[in-house]
Amino acid sequence: MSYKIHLDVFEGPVDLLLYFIKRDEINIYDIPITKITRDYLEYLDLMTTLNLQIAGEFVAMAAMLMRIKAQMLIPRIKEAVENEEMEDPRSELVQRLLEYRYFKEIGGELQKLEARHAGEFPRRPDWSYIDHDIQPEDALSHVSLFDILNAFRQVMDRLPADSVPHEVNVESTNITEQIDFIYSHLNREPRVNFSTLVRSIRSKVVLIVTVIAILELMRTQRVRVTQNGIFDDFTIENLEPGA
Amino acid sequence: METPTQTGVSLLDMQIVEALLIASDIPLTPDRLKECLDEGHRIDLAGAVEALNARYERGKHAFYIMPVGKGFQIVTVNTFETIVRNFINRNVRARLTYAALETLAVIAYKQPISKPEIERIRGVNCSAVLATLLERELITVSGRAEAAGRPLLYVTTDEFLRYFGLASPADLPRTRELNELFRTGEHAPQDQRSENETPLSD
Amino acid sequence: METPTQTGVSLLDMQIVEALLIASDIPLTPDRLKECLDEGHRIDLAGAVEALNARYERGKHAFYIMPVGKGFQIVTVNTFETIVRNFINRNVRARLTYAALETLAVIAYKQPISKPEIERIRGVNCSAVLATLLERELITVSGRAEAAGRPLLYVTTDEFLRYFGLASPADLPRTRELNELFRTGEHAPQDQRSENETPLSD
Repeated sequence: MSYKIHLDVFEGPVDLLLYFIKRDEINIYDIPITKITRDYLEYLDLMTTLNLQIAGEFVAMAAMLMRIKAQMLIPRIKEAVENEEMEDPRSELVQRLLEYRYFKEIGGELQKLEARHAGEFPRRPDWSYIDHDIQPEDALSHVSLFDILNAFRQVMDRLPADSVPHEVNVESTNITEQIDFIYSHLNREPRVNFSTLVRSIRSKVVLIVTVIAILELMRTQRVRVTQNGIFDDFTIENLEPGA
Repeated sequence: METPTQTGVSLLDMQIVEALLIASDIPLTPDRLKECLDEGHRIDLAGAVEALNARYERGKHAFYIMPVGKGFQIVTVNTFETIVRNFINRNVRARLTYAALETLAVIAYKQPISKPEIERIRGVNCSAVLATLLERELITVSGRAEAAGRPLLYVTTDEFLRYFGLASPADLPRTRELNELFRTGEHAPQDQRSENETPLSD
Repeated sequence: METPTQTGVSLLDMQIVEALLIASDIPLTPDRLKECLDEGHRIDLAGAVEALNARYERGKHAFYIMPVGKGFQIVTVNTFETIVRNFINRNVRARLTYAALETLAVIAYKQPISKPEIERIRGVNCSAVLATLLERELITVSGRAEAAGRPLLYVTTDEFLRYFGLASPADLPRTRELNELFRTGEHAPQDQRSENETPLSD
């Protein structure tokens, strides 16, 4: 029954193993691998019974435990380990457990520090009494790489769905134009990467129309689109070279 | 605050006013003070300020509470104006503004890029910001565009790389990386559980 | 500052330090202080801070000077957390989740560290947690790893030190020596939980 209480409090598989180790007062350097594997799998079963989704990392850990268990069962390996001729199959796991436990403890210490200091607020001066033209709300006290990327993202997000009025004529396009645009690339080389194709496109509308144009070319089998991985760039291949 | 106050304002009330004045960069007005206090708790703001100022003066502190409009704020005494001004010029005035950061970001990711193109992307005039960035040597002119009017093209400098601790412009984070990072984060920063339950994709 | 200082720091020097601390929203470091002083004028910053803090405490002030990294910053005492939070509209800023604290611990000790490495240690996906920590400015991107895929590297910030009241990364709670723990291929000592409890430096 105690499992149920703890069902959703584990940060991950390593955390779960540490729970068993603490509960059963197991010596972390001499883990009874058969027992802990059984407990672990029972826990996964329980999660399944309760229709809880088992994350991939829990499954990966189960595989690791079973592999270690199998190795421990081979008598020759067992003997070699005892004679210190061979590394204990459990050592990688022990290392992970120790490392994780270490950071878990520090996390707990940080929580205590947070409780002590999160209620302390730093001085926030208004410099206008010294100089009227300093606007603290605009000035960035520390700028990191992350800030620069975030700024870029915000500018790009702000890029109008339709550009400002006087640019509409330049920006607005239609599928035919974008098909021509795609062919302007395909006439130079038989294949073009999507990322290369759209590199110069700065407007969301044009981008969307370009994608529609590619779909149209695919539908009419004038191009073939291939992709290596799910999140990879894709390649557009001209099926009618010279057309 | 060694001795009890003589203005009838309690030590606690004086501390509350002092804490708010220290932590805020906008003036503390009676209305704003009232909003922070528990129902029924009233503080005589002007009285508290008077008592605090008396102590600051007696203690020869380097700051006092100055009335601003209907409110109050903590400022340094003018004996130290020169040194404070010097500090602000070096450490505050030299800061990048958000406008500068945004312009820098556009140049970093789209370089080489012309002013008309930067302004098209940002949607605002960028002359002053470009001047600041040039002056701080975070950007430089690399040549001229082929486009009409042959506008100057801007690129980031070695100083830019040094400032952000980059080995090369290729080390700039990709938008994809940020999107990936924020794909789940954006919707759940306050939520205790959802923060760590996403399974590993690999 | 009713009585003369006992730390050997003059009243004027204490006042200068106090003025700069009041006028600054970033930690006052020895370098930043030195830049503002006249040629030949030296101030023992740590000594001045100690003397000032003694006075603030004796006077029951609502603030004190906290060491942050290599410098010092004025912060309000936590007695007034709720009221200050109300005033500066940061009442939505929740405490960090356990996942966030644990991730911060990993980054603090292993910095600069990439996301895959953090996930290897924690055993779970960390995208959402990293987004939260970035957004709260407790960590930042410092560059890229040389490893395959050149992942972004994360480090803790000054805000991290301030948030947890740490004077420097060296003051992080240390349950046992990292090197000893992660030394591989040697016979590990028996489980030594009791050795972990080295008290916090403060």
